[in-house]
Amino acid sequence: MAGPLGYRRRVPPVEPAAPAAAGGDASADFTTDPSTETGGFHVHLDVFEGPFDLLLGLIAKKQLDVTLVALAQVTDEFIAHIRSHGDDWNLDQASSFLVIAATLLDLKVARLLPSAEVEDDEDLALLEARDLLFARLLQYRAYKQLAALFDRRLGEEAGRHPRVVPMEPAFAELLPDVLFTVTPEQFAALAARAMMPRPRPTVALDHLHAPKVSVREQAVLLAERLRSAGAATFRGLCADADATIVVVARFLALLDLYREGAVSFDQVTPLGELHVRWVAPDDFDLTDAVIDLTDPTEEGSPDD
Amino acid sequence: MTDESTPNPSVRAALEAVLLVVDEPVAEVVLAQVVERPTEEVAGLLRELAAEYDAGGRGFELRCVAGGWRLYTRADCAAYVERFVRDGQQARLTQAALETLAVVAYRQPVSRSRIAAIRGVNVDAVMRTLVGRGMVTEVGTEPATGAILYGTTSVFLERLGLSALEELPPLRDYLPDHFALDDDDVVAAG
Amino acid sequence: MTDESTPNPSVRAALEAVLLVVDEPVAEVVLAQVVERPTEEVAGLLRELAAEYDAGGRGFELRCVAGGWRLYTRADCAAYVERFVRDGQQARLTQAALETLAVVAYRQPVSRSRIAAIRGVNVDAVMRTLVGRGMVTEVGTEPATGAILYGTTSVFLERLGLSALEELPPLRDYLPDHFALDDDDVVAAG
Repeated sequence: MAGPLGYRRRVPPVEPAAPAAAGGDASADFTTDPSTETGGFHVHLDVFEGPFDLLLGLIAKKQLDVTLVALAQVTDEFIAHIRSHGDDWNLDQASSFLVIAATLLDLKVARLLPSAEVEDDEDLALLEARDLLFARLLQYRAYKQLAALFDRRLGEEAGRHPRVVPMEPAFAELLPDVLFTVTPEQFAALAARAMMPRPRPTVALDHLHAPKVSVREQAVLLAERLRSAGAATFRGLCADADATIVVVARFLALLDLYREGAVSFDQVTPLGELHVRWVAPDDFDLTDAVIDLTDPTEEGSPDD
Repeated sequence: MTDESTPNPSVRAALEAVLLVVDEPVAEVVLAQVVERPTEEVAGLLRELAAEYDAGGRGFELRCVAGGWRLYTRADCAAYVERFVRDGQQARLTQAALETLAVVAYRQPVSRSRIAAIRGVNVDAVMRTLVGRGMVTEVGTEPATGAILYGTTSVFLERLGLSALEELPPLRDYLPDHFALDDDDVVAAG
Repeated sequence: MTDESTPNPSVRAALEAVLLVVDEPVAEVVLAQVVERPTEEVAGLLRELAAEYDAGGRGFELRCVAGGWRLYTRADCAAYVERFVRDGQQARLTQAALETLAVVAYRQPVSRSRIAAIRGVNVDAVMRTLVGRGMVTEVGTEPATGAILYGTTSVFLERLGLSALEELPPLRDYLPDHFALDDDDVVAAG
């Protein structure tokens, strides 16, 4: 899969001429992309920061007010946007877009079937989801407008320079000793903050509320088991996995071991039992191999 | 000029003198102590001075930001001033950073996951930028989850030219009248 | 205010703005270059301003000393300024000064330009303050460029309650894991 994707915004701190951000102007985001390196529809959409941003952009483009009706009307384009990305999604982004796409579809269906009555809890839940989406969109729009206000104010303030001038010598002599109200630890934290380089593009995993699982560690574990048992089924190897993420990590670990020529796979029928055999030469040095193993849960992106 | 019945000129002058040597915003109460006058009187004098500089078309202005008073160059003189202070080109904040900053400003103390819910996107990298630039800082942790809570700093106030958070326009001005859900509902659901 | 026939107010304002931010006397000819006016005109305006501040009973005055112009506090306000300074208000370092000091502490010996690169802002005034407060001192020059290198003093250690620089907590403990912070990184990024 291609590297971290387009969608995850180009992260440089300087934004090329930040588009006017008031809700009504969001179409500017959509129609004009300042840095069209490769050209095409795809690139245009990359300027959107998340599904709400896109929704507002689509609504503004159609010159509609933000209403439930407008939301229903832009559903197709929203979904077209998701399609247009093809495989170019990272998991995090895709899921947030899909959740909203699903809600939009409900909304559209509800409009196409005007006689639909609220009959059961499921319908009620749909209605609630729809209203919630609407409310969240309005809320997002409010913050977007405030962001524009902040931008304006920051721009205005940048032209004002405070007086920062060392004390006239006659007074400087009177200055009391510098009083440190910080501890060495706070001082170090301050230094760290002051020296922190401009953030680089990274894929953050903080939003994954699952514990971090190291593919590296799982590889070591599996290698030990397979070395002694000779062969095992994937199911058997995962019998003691207490979370899906561990299963995923073990699967990735097996792929890595396969790449290193340490294991072979055997699967009689599609989706059938996966048999894993330890085929590494006796002098196979796991530590050498393992060091090279990719470890998406620590460094890479989850969708690598 | 020892006429005790009109001491204002000299209190005013004393304030101007002190303001000339401060290197960060100074609270009215501190200035009041220094010139030995009631805080209200000093506050009034400061406002008068500020108005006087404005009316006189001076190249500097007196402003109340981040809870205190400080002299600044006037914005329309920026071109000249910047020939002297090539103060690091303050890189503009990205749209993402501005939106995130807006959420922090209005929702503080707030966790990253809550901001992410409002913006519909992950905000980790952007939060690092804001923290690195001193606009946002950690202010505590959520008792229930242990999540780090963030708030804005006095640098934020200063950069926006605000004297206090209360000067931010009310969020509800930006929401439709019929916005029935209360904010917490919306956020909690996110 | 685009009336070209009466540009004086704005030149005057530009001069005032520049004078507010300079921290050492500036020659008339330099000011003239900055505001793009003949030196004689600028000299006249400066004298007018100085007279105006005097007549207006301002707390500051504009004086020409050592061949340059600079704003000073007025002598008869000295008592107030002294009180303010002694009051301990100034005993604390500003956030900007603290951050700059932190960079010096961890990067010494280091030049001003390097600190400025790291902090993203001009640090000349702040460095002068730190040197003036005895927290930072010149420790040598960079062989290649001749730039002055700075380091922290024993006063700094004492105030922070440390007996040696080695006792400063390791910086990496305070950086996010993924910031493999080496010197070059920092400088390049700054």
